[in-house]
Amino acid sequence: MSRMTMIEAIRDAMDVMMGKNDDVVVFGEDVGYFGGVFRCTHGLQEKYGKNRCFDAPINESGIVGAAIGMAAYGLRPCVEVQFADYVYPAYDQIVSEAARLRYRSAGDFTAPITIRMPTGGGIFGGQTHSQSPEAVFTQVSGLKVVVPSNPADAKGLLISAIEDDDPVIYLEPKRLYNGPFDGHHDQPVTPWSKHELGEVPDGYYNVPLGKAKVTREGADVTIIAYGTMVYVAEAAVKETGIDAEIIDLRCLLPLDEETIIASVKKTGRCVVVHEATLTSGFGGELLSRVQETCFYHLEAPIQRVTGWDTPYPHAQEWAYFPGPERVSRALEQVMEA
Amino acid sequence: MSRMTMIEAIRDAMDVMMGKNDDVVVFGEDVGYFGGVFRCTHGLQEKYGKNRCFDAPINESGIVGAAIGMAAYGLRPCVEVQFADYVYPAYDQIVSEAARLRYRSAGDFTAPITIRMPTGGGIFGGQTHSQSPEAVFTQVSGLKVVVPSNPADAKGLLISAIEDDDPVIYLEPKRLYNGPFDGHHDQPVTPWSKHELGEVPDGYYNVPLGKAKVTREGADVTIIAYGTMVYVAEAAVKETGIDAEIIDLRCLLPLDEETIIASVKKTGRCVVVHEATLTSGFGGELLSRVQETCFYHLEAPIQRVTGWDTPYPHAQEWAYFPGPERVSRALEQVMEA
Amino acid sequence: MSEKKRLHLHVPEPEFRPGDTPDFSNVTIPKAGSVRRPDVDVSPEEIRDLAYSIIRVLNRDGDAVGPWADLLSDDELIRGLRHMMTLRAFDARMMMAQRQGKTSFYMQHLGEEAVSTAFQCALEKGDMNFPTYRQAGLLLAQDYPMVKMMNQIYSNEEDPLKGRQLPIMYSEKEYGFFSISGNLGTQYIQAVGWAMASAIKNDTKIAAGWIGDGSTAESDFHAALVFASTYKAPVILNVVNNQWAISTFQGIAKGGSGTFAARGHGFGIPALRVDGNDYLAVYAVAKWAAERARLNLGPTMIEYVTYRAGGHSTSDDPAAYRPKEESDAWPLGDPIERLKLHLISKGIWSEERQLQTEAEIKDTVLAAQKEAESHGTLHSGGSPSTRDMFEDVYKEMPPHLRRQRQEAGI
Amino acid sequence: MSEKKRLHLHVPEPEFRPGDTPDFSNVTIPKAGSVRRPDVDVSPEEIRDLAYSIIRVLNRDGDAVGPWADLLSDDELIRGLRHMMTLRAFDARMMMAQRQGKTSFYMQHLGEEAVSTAFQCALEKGDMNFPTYRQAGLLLAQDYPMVKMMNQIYSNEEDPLKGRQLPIMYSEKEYGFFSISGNLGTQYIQAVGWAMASAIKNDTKIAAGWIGDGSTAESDFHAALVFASTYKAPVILNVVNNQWAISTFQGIAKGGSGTFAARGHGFGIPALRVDGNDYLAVYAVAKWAAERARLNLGPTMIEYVTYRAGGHSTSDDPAAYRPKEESDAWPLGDPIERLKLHLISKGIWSEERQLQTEAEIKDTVLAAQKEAESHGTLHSGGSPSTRDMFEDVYKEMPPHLRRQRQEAGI
Ligand SMILES: Cc1ncc(C[n+]2csc(CCOP(=O)(O)OP(=O)(O)O)c2C)c(N)n1
Ligand SMILES: Cc1ncc(C[n+]2csc(CCOP(=O)(O)OP(=O)(O)O)c2C)c(N)n1
Ligand SMILES: [Mg+2]
Ligand SMILES: [Mg+2]
Repeated sequence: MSRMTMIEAIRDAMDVMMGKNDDVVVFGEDVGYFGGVFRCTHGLQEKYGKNRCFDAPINESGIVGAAIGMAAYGLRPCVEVQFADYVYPAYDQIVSEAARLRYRSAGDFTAPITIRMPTGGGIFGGQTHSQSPEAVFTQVSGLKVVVPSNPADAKGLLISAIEDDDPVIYLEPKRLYNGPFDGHHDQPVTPWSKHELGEVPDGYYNVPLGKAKVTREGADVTIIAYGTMVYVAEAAVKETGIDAEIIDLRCLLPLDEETIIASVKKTGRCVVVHEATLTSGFGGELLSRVQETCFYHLEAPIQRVTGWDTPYPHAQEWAYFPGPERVSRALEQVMEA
Repeated sequence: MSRMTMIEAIRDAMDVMMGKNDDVVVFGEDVGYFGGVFRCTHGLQEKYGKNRCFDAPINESGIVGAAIGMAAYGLRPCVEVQFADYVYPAYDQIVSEAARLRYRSAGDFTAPITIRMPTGGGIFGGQTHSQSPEAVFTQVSGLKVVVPSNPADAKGLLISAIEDDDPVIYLEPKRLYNGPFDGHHDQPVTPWSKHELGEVPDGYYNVPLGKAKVTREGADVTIIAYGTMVYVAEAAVKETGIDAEIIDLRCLLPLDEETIIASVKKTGRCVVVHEATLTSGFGGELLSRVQETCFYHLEAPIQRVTGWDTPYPHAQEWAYFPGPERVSRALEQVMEA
Repeated sequence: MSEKKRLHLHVPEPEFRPGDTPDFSNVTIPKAGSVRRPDVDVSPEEIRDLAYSIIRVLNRDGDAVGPWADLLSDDELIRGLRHMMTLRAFDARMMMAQRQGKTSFYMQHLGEEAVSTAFQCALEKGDMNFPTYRQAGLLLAQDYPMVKMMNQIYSNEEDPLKGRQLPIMYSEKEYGFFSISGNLGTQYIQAVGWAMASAIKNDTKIAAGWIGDGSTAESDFHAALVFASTYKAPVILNVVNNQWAISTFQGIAKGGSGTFAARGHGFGIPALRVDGNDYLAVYAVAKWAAERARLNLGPTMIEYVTYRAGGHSTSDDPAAYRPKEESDAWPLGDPIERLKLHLISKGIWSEERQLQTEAEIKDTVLAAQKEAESHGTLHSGGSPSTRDMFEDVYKEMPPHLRRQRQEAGI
Repeated sequence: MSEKKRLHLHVPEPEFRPGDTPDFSNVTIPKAGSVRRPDVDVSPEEIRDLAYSIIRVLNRDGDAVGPWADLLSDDELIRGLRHMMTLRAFDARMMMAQRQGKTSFYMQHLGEEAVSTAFQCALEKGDMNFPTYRQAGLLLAQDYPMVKMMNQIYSNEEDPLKGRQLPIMYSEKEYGFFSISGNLGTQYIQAVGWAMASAIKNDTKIAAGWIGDGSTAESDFHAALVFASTYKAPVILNVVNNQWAISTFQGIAKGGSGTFAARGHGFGIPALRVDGNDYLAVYAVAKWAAERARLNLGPTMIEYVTYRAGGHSTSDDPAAYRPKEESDAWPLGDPIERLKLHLISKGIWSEERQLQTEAEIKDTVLAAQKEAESHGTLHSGGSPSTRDMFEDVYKEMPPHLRRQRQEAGI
């Protein structure tokens, strides 16, 4: 066990996998000599050489497209897109190529690639450094979509992603890189070094894709969350005193419906929380699945607490971010209903 | 009034707008001399000249990017993407640029562009000529998303789209180009020339964006559909004899919640139908809105009938396509529940 | 400041439209044998002119001349002719099958048969092509079983791609043939990535990317050239300039650059332009580029100047946008006729053998077709299982797909 | 077939890394005045060499020499110096403001001041720039109110962009300054589209696209060149090669092509390479390109050779990836120093006036800052309304946003 930030845990996962398997290569903008703008790949080039970890030209489609070609050859590329906000130029390669290669070739070729990218707001990054585009990936059959919320999971999930034989979108909530952030932006954040979830097992281990984690057991209402929102939900629960069960999804696709259904059937109430915009956000899918499977157990309408349907503004960041107050209000409403 | 196919109605809308406003320009792959692979722009170059209607290089990002620049200058480009399946290379320009330009510049610049594209399956087009990617647009704040289901609407909605001061994604269900298709692929389709909805007003008129149409009034269950699925829903209603109300959305974003809510509050039951894949499809948003607003009126779980979560297969097209049988089954289940 | 001039938009137009009489006499075609053959380690700057010329080997009399000639044995040449004839016969049958409703769609190679068949002979086992939909010759030149191709075209019960893909979107790893996408341009950068992987692993295999004239306009073309240029990937970047992209003439993609090969110059990538209807020239140039790649000298761009004599696909009728006579007027002739003439002038072939071989190939194609049809065609006979629709989305089927399959009752 | 060689991956590296002593003595810098000035209607093929050279006007002694000299009056030159000094002073204050927490982020122009300030002087009212985040000189060279820029940087109550945008992502239609995106490369093709629109409307206005060396790798760069080349759009395609893209040296984007300007060659677009730290040279070349565009002669590509002397942004410390001494060792000198020397050698300027002007500019900047701060800074004082967060998503607010605004209680 070592104490690690989420950045270190992510780096450690790549380090472990590069050490274990020569076919793992890492590249992306600024990831080589410098080690990434968030330093997630720091030291990997020095350790594994320029053949295995290198700087890429600023062309996200090229980064993913080249990774697909490498994967077709037999490698396992783990590439970085500098911010999730910059993944759109690669969207065609991801949707039309990586996600469908196994299907359209009947398994003749596959694309075991991992695409890492920092996601979410809370750092005054404005609309081009704050987005949460997970739903444009969860709509794509053939992809897996992962969002870790702490260093231990981050490492185990990234190892699973790199080992996975299908393409994985790995979204890193950048507001959690250095410590769990609960939305109280005016209060200091506990660094991971002082937080129990900063305790990361050494060496190889994995956290399976498709398994959610109940981070708090509760009887009255189920909160479905992932990434930063897990801590926002915790804060809201503490502040309202409502006995909520919190589910940290960890993996959005495939989804751990079993855990969700068991919880909602128990509590009879549900609040879905994410930072992305409301309309056609992943919350719509979560709400739908719960409604479809737990309808007769529901005692109140399921609520969604999400970012507003606007681009992510710079100065109004905290009016945009769905913080504990909004989650608390939803919890109270759901309990009253 | 004239009898028109949907192709002719779409062409007529562009013709009317090009005639009315010199700033309307039309371009895209093969749209110039030849008039488009579906012939939607046939004759426009001859009538308005190469300056106003021309062939573009095969670069969807370039087509949309150039259109944005033209719109910033003051034109109203109406561009064609040859198939919705090929829109992904333009996704960045649409999401990061067109949709946000007004917001980020506080109205200093705007992007009044219309992006037309044929969508949906049913023509044995395989995975690259069959997709329904509407949900990757409905998630984008700043866009409007339109799906017409008949010639008269198609013309009026396209005129509204071109006149709209915001970017509009205009999805043309290609299976409806020549006649209403109800999913009974083994039966002949009535051509628009023999169908009352093929009756199209001459000259200028518009159908406002954001207003749904109740195409069949009913008391027992609300079917929310758009595009091809409107006719599939009609067939299912006829075959089951269930007294369903059918809503043709016409515009997905902004959504006509009022019409939806009024209907579901009346019927107490709801089935959402679309051809796109289930997970994170637009149906999830529709289901969620209904659940959020009509929870206490619901007598049964809302059901979704959609394409499966796989790429659109070629030979198994009719096993993939959500036809009247599947809609009927859902209607019966919802009525029984 | 010069006086203000009104601007106007320039929209390039092809020289001939329906109703015009095509006349290509103003197109300069260099004489066969006239373009030099540089060493493979030449610096790109020294051969800039080769991107504006056309490398040709076969002259009008059917003789192979100049520095790019004499690389193939008599046997290889006869095999080449057979490959092209097979491709043409295969196309003819499948065009007809499509018209008969046995499949939904087909795309033929008429007039472009030399490009893919000759190119493949310059590769070695283990190398990988990233083809578009118009390079089936890469398979046929390896004597790939035609019946398997037809099974795919018919989406029948033996379709190796299980009915999922559009006809002709083959995938054959064993034959160095990457799964065809249908999305234009995407595979070009993938070819570069594959080649980079080979270099990363200190392997000896090389890759070849394929793209059409129209599709060079796609943005992934740029991605490919940037990556290939930066990492000196062992890849051959093929541009098949068949003059048309559906109804759009090559000028819309090419713009003001004299040729497509010239695109390589902005990247320091050596670029050659070759007569795509000259089997010997295609082979020679491909071989040159392959050698460069194998010697770790980096990428080469090749533009094949050819002509799409047929429609774009079975959905297209070119009479709507170009003169019917244009394909006959095309100055580079027919690749099969030209190679046949060469073999005859070499004294190793005759009109009789040609006819005999044609008949023989026709029989083989017919036999394959018969066999394929015994496994079904798109709308009748054996077809892939609908269960297969849910397979291979992921390596292991996740619960939601299992549930959907159940719901589908299959 | 040559014997099988093991392949290996080529990953370009900058010459110097932290710890190395930078030495640019091997970089060939053409003598000022040595590059010819062709007529604007020259054919691109005739000036290929200009993409591999560097057009320079100011020599070491501060004299303006050669065919690109003598386009600016004394007054214009002095104005140019003031523009550059203003930009540098503005940057210095805003860098400090960011360190003081008055804003979240800032990006400076240190060492690159000549590029945008001189370029703007070659444009006319009505022309449109599509800038990146490092061309604020386009505004300052028009004496744009600094306080308005600062209001945007501070996201205060007077921010013209209502707090929505990252600092420095200005938008000023009236000043021919298109809304900055933050997504690299996207605006390059938009510039071409704008220019096409001007041509479609038979207008006289031209557009200018801007992109960094690193961002030329983006795919939209290709889209821009394809469209510009095909439709001969009246656009100037600017590439600011400041040697670095965050921590990545220009070699990763440039690959095997000798220069970025050379990218134009694949498209038949005339390409010039210019000393970006030479105010006179930048102006002269921009003027040449603008004239081409206005005469409907089509696009021109210009590569500005300069050096990013500061960090990429306030989030970046270049000491981690390049020697600290590198910026001093950079052979093209400082643009302000060079123009100052020229003015002095012309006898129209002096060290005293320089100091005096510096002080005066500093006062103006401080006064503007004071005024801006009276309207608030990011975390204190006046700030844009949260209601504004819901405006301008659409022209008219749709019902769902109205409801959300209500829910937000604002
Ligand atoms: C991304 C994308 N855009 C558009 C299309 C539609 N389309 C299919 S083939 C084609 C023309 C391609 O022409 P070219 O590259 O010259 O190849 P050729 O057909 O001549 O071999 C077009 C526009 C597509 N398949 N993919
Ligand atoms: C599409 C996209 N990818 C990545 C980034 C992150 N990013 C911001 S600036 C930058 C480097 C750009 O370098 P260059 O083009 O040389 O411009 P310079 O900063 O030197 O002026 C990168 C990678 C981005 N903003 N957009
Ligand atoms: Mg072509
Ligand atoms: Mg730079």
